[in-house]
Amino acid sequence: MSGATILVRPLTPVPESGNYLTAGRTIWSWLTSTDHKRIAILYAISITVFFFIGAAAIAVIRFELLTPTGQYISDDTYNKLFTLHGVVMVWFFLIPSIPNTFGNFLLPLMIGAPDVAFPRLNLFSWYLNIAGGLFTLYAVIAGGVDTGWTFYTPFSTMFSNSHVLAAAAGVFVAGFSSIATGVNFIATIHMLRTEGMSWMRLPLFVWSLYATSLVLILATPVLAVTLLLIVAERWLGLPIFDPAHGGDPLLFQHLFWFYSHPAVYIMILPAMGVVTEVITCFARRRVFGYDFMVYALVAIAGIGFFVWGHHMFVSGQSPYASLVFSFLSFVVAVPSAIKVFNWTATLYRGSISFEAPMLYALGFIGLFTIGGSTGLFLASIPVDIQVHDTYFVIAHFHYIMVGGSVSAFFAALHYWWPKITGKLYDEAWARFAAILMFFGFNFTFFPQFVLGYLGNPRRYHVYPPQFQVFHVMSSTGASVLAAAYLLPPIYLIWSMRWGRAAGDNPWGATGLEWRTSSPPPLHNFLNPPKVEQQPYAYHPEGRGPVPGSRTPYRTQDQPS
Amino acid sequence: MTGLEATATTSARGDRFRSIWRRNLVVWLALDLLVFATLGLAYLPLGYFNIAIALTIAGVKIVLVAIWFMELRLAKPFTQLASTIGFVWLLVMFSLTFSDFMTR
Amino acid sequence: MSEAAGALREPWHSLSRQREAAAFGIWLFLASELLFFGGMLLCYAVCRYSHPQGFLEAARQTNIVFGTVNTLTLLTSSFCMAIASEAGKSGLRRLAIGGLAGTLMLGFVFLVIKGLEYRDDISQHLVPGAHFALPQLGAQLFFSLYWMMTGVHALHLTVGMIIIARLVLVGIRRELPLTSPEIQVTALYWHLVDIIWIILYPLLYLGGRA
Amino acid sequence: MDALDFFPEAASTQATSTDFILFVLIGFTGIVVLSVLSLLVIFSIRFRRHSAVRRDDPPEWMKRDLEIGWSSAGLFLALFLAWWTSATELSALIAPKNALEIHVVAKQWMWKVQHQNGAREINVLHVPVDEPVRLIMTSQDVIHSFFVPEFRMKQDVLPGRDTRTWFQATKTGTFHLFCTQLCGTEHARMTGEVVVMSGPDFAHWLTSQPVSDDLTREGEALFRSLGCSGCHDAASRVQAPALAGFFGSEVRLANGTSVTGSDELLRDIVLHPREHSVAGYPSVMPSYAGIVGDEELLRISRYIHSLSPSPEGKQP
Repeated sequence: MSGATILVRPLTPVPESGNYLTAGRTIWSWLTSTDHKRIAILYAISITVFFFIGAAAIAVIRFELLTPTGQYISDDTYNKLFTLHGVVMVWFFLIPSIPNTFGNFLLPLMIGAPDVAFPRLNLFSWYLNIAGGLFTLYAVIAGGVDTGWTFYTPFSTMFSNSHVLAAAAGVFVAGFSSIATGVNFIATIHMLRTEGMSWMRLPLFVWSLYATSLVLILATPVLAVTLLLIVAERWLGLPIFDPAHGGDPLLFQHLFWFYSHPAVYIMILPAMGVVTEVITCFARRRVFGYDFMVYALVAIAGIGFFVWGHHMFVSGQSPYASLVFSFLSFVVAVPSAIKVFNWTATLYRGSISFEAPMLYALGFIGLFTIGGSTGLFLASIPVDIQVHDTYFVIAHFHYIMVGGSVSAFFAALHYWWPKITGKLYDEAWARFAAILMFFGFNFTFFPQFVLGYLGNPRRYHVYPPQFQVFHVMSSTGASVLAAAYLLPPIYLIWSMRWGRAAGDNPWGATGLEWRTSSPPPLHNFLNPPKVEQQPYAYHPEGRGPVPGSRTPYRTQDQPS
Repeated sequence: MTGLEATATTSARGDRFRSIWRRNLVVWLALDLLVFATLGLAYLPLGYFNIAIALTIAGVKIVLVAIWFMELRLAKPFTQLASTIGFVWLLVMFSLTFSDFMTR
Repeated sequence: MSEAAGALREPWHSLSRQREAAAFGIWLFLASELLFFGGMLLCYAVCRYSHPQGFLEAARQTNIVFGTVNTLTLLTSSFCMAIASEAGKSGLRRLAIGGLAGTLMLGFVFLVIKGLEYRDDISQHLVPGAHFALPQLGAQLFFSLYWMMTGVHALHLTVGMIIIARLVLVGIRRELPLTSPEIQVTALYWHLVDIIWIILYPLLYLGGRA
Repeated sequence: MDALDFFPEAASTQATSTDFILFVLIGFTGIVVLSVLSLLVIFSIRFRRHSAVRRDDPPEWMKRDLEIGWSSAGLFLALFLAWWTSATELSALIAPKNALEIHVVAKQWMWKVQHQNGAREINVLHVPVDEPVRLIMTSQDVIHSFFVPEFRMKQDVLPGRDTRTWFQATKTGTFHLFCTQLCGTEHARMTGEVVVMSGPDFAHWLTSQPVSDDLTREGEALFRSLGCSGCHDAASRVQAPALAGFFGSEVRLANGTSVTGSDELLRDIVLHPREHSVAGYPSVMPSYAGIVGDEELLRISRYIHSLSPSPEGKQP
């Protein structure tokens, strides 16, 4: 961390009344706060708890998979553990991870607003999320759920003897938390942009939240109603998908994937936004092709709704429908590719430094590129037939969700940590954790591509012995990854007490969030800022960045 | 955009009163008429046209409610856009799902 | 103007902006709600496509009198709501509160009729299960969806009624500024509940009558 | 321990073509991934913070051209791959006419296989090499999935419905059979093997099985014992559709639709006769739902097949 001088003064010198962290010190003041920054912290705490619950489940699973005979835990326990891992990680960690923590914290700051459009709804959505989480945890404590996170009928409605209802209720409730967040974000972006913040001056993280929110409000209700129908069929005995009464289990799959494929974009779009912010800041260059980046985000969110059928190529779906979905799935790869190319091109003629957020962001690009390309294999019907429901799929979506979203989550955490807490963490440890995470991740998941094409089905704890070597590699990598995940909580919490003061703009970034104090005061800005610039004016147009300089050419509120 | 709220004189209030009643009453009568129309048409043996007609009338009713009762005619363009997006996405869901069921 | 100040909330600086945002937000929520019901509508469409005979046979069993009367009731309640919403914006307090009360009452009438209809349905063994009345394949699917769709609709209606009851109460006590966007937002929600019923009516009641 | 396998054996015609697509995809995506990764590394090193290199802006037209260039290149590549893999898939969609038909019934947690001559096996499937085999599969409870990695073949098996797939083995040997759709407690143990034998070996194996009864004969017995023959027999006086030539024929239903005679239709008619009553006949047939199970239906289907005037396909 070079102590570069900040030439520009923040708009709002820290008032003596303190910042959002000191605005109230009781737990009650946190639990009833409608301040978006405090709600972001509430989310950060709850998703961290859920993350470690999900991680504990997978730790047992990876240990069990060291041997091919399934000797340590029972069949049912295994099924319940991977269901727990899936449900918790998808709905209580990944979906709320970046949008509800960093989105909540930064969206009003980045557009120069005092808060989100509906602050009370924002707090309510956190309580809904927690209520959903508690239902789910109840399902776990009461004995677990063994349907997989996909809740396929008729297994979930008529054959499973586990606590499907509680888990479904939990996800149902959490779904409304998602919808509330989506509504709030879109309304905020539409209505609360500060003067001069036109649509094409929005930071790309804000655009990514906009695209994400669209998916949240249009996809999540379908999941909710699908789970409601599952509850109706299982609990009230109302046949809907039951083939004995003429129902069709594939109808359930259509409804489920209508949500769950776009849900992947809920996880990855905000990650793309984060990475854009970080890359441009540490390369000291304007984002390459800003407008294309915007179109690509919106295109991914839109086309992402048309491709769900590629989860159903072997399900008994009409082969003609499969062809349509296969075609659309190839098409959705294009905007993602555009983003990757633009990130890479942003580095060109930059002045790149490699602080921890940048390492995570670069790792993201690499892992997302691999994850995205392997998506093409799944879009192609003949190859998908082989790898569907095998470890190939597991590897693919972990490259997107863990290699992509979680890397970006850590990038965001390190990038905005000084803003959120006002403190600097230890850079050496942070870099070490980033590198460890990258290698641990690849050791864990790359072997699973091979394992998948060899034909090892997912959700198997008993497997043919010739697959063992890959499982051992994967489990070894997973322990490295686990160690890497345990590091940041330690040095970050350490920094809160002993870290150096960060200053308002430690990275020399251009966004409005860096123009207020760290941590920000209660209503973000004492005077609403006026935007004069494109985002990312790290260097004058035509001329490149000044080598070695940490000072942005113009922040967003500085006139040209 | 201005936060000005109308403070009306008594006679202006009476005008408002009457215009609110008159406008909404017309819409309400039209809706009732459509209910009776769709009810009557349901008893004519028209085969597949029965459901088509019924849904078309339902569509007209929805448009009436949305434009007049829900005041979409006065809303900002992006609110009008938001009101249609649900229907557009419903169309996506239906057409792609039926691409499976109709070609099995 | 003091009323307007009472209706203004964080983080807004002007009431008209706040109203716009509230209307926009609720429209987004309504789009979401539409897709929520859309999931069930898709089930209905697919099942009806697979079992056209069973569906028409089943639709014939629903009570068209109750269904039609309820449709008219709900449309009238929407009419009252529209009046209340416009009156609120124009500062016509008595008309606004009257409209809200009318809406509330008609909502209640709807639920009572719905309850009578449910009692009829149950006595005619139209609840899917072992004692279901109709042998046709698909008829049970129809009635599963009938119960779910009308049930969820009634639940939405009840939520709307609770909100309206609160508005009436604070309105009478003059605790609620008439200019508050809450009335418009509630109205939009109520109209959506009406729109859902407009879709359900031909699907559940008008099939198989010819 | 065997040598470490990095790639599954290719033991069917499908396997070869799937592998070819896989290699092409690896080629294309490999080029993209490697160029992105190497550019990341090259740029990171060359444009690191303190290096002395040119940093002025590339001209605007170049940015625009690049952006449009790689967007359209990406789109064309995606369209080409979509077309090409779909074409491959389409050409392999329909099983050859002379395919050997084998019935598979899945249940928690086993695979039951029945050959045409009535030979049954559990969790094992014997097939001849170099001969197309068509699987007609159904499930008695939840969704299962029939997966043979060495054949690059997978198909979900659904309750209340037949799904079918086909393959042509190209190597003799024993291969894995996995259930890949989570089906409950012993999902991971719902495995078996596919034994591919040479033609003569298979014929020998098949005849040496303790065959309880021929599928067709069993079907005929059911046809009589269930009372179907009372109306549907050619000699019967009751007005009911004759069943000879049912499969593949156009059947006009009373509700005005026209459907093709198939196993699915047979199932629908037997279980829910009222909805599928045939045009021109009184709707008097009782439902056999709950009386006739999947395995009985298979046999009845075989019997009705045998009534066809010109028996095609393989009849042992």
